[in-house]
Amino acid sequence: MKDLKNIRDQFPVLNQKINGYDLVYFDNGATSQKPLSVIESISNYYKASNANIHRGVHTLSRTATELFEKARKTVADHFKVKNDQQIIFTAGTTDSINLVVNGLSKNYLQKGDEIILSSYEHHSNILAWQLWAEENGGKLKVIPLLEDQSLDYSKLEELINQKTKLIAIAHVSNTLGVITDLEKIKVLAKKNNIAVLVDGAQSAPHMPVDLEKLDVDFFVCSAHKMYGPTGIGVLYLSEKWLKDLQVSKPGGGTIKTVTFEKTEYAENALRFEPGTPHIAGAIGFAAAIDFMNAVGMQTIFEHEHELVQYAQQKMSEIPEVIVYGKSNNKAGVISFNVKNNHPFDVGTLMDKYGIAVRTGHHCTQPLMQCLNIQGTVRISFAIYNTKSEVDFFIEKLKKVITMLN
Amino acid sequence: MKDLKNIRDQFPVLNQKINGYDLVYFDNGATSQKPLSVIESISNYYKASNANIHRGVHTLSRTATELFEKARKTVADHFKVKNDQQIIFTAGTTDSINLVVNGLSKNYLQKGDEIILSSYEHHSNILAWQLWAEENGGKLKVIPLLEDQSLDYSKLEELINQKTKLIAIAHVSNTLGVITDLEKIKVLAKKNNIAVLVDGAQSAPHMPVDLEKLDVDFFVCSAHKMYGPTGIGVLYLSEKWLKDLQVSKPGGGTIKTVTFEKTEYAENALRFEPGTPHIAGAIGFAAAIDFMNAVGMQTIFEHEHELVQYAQQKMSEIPEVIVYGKSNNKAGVISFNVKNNHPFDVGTLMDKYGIAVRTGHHCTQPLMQCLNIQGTVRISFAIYNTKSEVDFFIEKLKKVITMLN
Amino acid sequence: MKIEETEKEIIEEFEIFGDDWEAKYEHLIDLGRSLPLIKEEFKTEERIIKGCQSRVWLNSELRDSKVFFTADADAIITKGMVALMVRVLSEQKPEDIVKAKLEFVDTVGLKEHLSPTRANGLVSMINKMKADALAFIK
Amino acid sequence: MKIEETEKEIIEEFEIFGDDWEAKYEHLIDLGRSLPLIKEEFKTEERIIKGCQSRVWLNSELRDSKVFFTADADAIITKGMVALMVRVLSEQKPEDIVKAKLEFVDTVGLKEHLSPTRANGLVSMINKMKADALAFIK
Ligand SMILES: Cc1ncc(COP(=O)(O)O)c(C=O)c1O
Ligand SMILES: Cc1ncc(COP(=O)(O)O)c(C=O)c1O
Repeated sequence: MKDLKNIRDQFPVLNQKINGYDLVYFDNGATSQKPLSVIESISNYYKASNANIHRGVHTLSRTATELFEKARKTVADHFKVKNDQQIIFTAGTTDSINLVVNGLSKNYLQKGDEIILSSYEHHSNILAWQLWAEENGGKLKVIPLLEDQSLDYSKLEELINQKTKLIAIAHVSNTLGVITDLEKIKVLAKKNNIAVLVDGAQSAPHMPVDLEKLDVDFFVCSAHKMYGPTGIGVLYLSEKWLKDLQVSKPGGGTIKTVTFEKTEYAENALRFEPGTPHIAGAIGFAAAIDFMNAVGMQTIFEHEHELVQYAQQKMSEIPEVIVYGKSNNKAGVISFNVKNNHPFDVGTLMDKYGIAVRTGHHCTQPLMQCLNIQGTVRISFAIYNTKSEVDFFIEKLKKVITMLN
Repeated sequence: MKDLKNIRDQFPVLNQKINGYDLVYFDNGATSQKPLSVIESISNYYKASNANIHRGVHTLSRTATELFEKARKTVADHFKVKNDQQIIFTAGTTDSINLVVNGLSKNYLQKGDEIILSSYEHHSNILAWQLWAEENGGKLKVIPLLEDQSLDYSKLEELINQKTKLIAIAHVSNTLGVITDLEKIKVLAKKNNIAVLVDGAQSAPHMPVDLEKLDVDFFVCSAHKMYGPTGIGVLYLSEKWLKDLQVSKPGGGTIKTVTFEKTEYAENALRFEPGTPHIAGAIGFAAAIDFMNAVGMQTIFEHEHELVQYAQQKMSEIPEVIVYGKSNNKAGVISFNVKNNHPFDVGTLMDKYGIAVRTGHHCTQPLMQCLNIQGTVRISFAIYNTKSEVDFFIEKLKKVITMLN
Repeated sequence: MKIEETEKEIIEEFEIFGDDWEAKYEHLIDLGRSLPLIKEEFKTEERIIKGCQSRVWLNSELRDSKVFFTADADAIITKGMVALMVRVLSEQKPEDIVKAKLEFVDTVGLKEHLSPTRANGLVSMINKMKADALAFIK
Repeated sequence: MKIEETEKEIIEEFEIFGDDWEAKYEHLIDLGRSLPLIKEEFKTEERIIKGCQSRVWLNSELRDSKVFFTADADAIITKGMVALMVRVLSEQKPEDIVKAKLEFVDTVGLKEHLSPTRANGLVSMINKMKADALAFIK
């Protein structure tokens, strides 16, 4: 990665000391840092073209609308989606999933229906389904883990029956980094006419995602994990669901006509975007996508993969370290524990060396229950991370282990 | 307003030409412009302290969490709310209302129950109630208008019966500018044990709002109309509802413990803020509130009120102009039409003179039906607008009328 | 007259106003006023093309292998634009209508009205004109 | 020993480490190890104080008008902090516990552990200690 210096220079936040040490930001799975181009696209919007969009006859409003709709197009192009109306802007992954659950529960999901999840789902891809199930007599089923903490796809077929209506699954596990084999899932889903929702919160930032090829019903992700701003995310709907998904969150802008008696909803993306959208967020998100594409998604994937391989190799030389997610098919995330030590202690001391790691259950408590642990320490990479950061991390990890034992 | 020059200088967007004319931004009801302090608070956050909040053990995460929670405190203090947990950050007014409707429909609202709205509600305060009513056999009732387009409060008592569960009402009409007499509403609501939701989207930006004194069940507003960023808003819950409102939108962060079988939700604000919040938005919103308080809400109200009085006086001298919302009790909004002319034509030509006005139904189609018109031209003020802008507007309005007739 | 010829005529007509947008808009408004009215019986819900703000009605008929458009709009500026479109596209062969690029709009400086984010229903109207023409071919 | 006296003692104990945070944390970890264990029977669900990440158990008893705290935590750094709190507050009069400002935490440079955004349950533990003490007064 010859341009890494150039890339790092685009991230002002990286250039700081924590407790006297250079910041090593290894918490990208939680949220990524933002390049200047993203930060400035937001400032520039507010400084030059801010206005409310749609319906406006004045120039600023027209400019803002064009920028917003161009952002939608940028997202659509990035994910290889032909009809940009299939891209709905939401507040983030969690918001997107709730929109799907609430929409589906209006007519698609019936009492007694079943939903299949994986053992490593994020709470955001469990809770809304669970709430639906509790209130409507539905049922959740779970694809179990193998020894290497990848999914036991051989068990999937048994989980499916007449009542299975949907499989909701993470593209990449945020805790383990393991990449889900969506092809295996899709074959069974197609055969049994089951809808598929892919939680791409951890795939979209780390690898190329082609939604035309992926060909699932729903795909969701968050801009803030993709070098973009907070408060904005995507809900991709297949052509079918763009027509069939029911409006569950109405508001100004989602309509054609309203009377106190009856409302006729708009067509296309609009009816799923109630109220004033996060205009600056969409614009910043488009800038983030431009940044990622300038680097190249494949480059990002390979760079992070290399860091993962490198770090895992080094970690395997430390006897006290247990790595979770042994599968080799991983995106830029490593979860581990130090034997007989609490992840909180490891994280607290790493922070003292300026290394930002995440500790705890990573919003995957059911996975923690499967693994029978309280939590893990997680490091997760982005394009701006370097091998020398990994070296520093390994050196300090050893030091921390000595301190704690 | 001696400091107006100083205030205007804080808004870079105002310093531009549209079609060769100085921009006159009179579309503040749709969204306000942002001062530099807000824009910079967002940039600075991304440049120095960006991280995901809550649960993080590393320094950046702690800083970000503190900034986010300080923003909550800033909002709480601004609205005189003692317990800052009563302030929930949402994506905006529309999002807040949906959260209330969905939460209430889980246990508070029953089949056959009735909700009372006003004739001038914004679609965002109609549609979610309507959807609930349609799906659950509920009923909406509407407080009618008087001749002067204020509400006919004398009719309210007749609308109330045993089944009335909630009154959802705009604090200020976004189309007419008319200020609702909440005291009249509250007296009847208290007497009949009816919950009250106040849509403050158009009051919070324009006048002092003391939620302790206001003492209603729910209050909602959007930052983007209050000199703040897009994508963030507030749901205020009374102490009672902070405990009683059901979670309808779960996700990462809203929980205490999760298993695949059962979830225990967190206490306080957290359980209503699923997923990664709009951290930069909350921080920018706090900066916007600091800006408003530095000017003073009463000063803002008086300044805008003066502009309204001044503009209405001048408009009353133009025979072709019809102003809606004749009541004197108005915040910074004027809706009007030019006799025999379509608002779209007026707006299009005003834009040619660099004057940004809004035209159309303003997301209040039912009100348009009451008034039996297609739409209006709306001008709405903020603290940075000036009398000389009003003069220019009046001059060009006359010109436009000549052109069109 | 061919489509391009009418376009040229319109361009010349607007050229005399130079940069004077007020004069240009006054002319556009005059054109709106002079638009031959659509028959009242055609101003039905089905014939309406909904923009968010101004409504446009369009009727298309095929006579002697040519398409005859009549139209109306409730906003006068929109109506002026509609008048221009009708003038250019009416009484033309369906094939030519489908192919028409309508670049004169840009040349005379009214492009903003054809922005897809425009709330006036004009883009939808042009799409409808072309769709109707196409339907007559098939 | 009075609360302030113990606080002073701890401050002196940490002073020798100066700016050497590593040494300071090693000491804190040692303190954690030396915390007299809470009886296993007290490590119940009710006695747990949930931080998001590390769990703290606390037991409070009144004997001879003094409050006796025993406690435990699953993370060792948290446990070190817990040990400090127990050392300062245990065997003190309820009134004094309620009043204690615990400023030594700041002085020795461990303030960050008492940030309300901290995921370690310490703030909740201190609140619980004071609440228990208050309950004994009433
Ligand atoms: C009275 C009123 N309610 C609700 C809304 C919706 O606010 P938002 O679009 O920010 O969700 C608006 C803004 O247009 C409004 O003026
Ligand atoms: C796999 C996965 N799903 C969902 C989420 C939730 O995303 P957000 O917090 O942006 O809504 C996350 C992020 O933490 C995640 O990693």
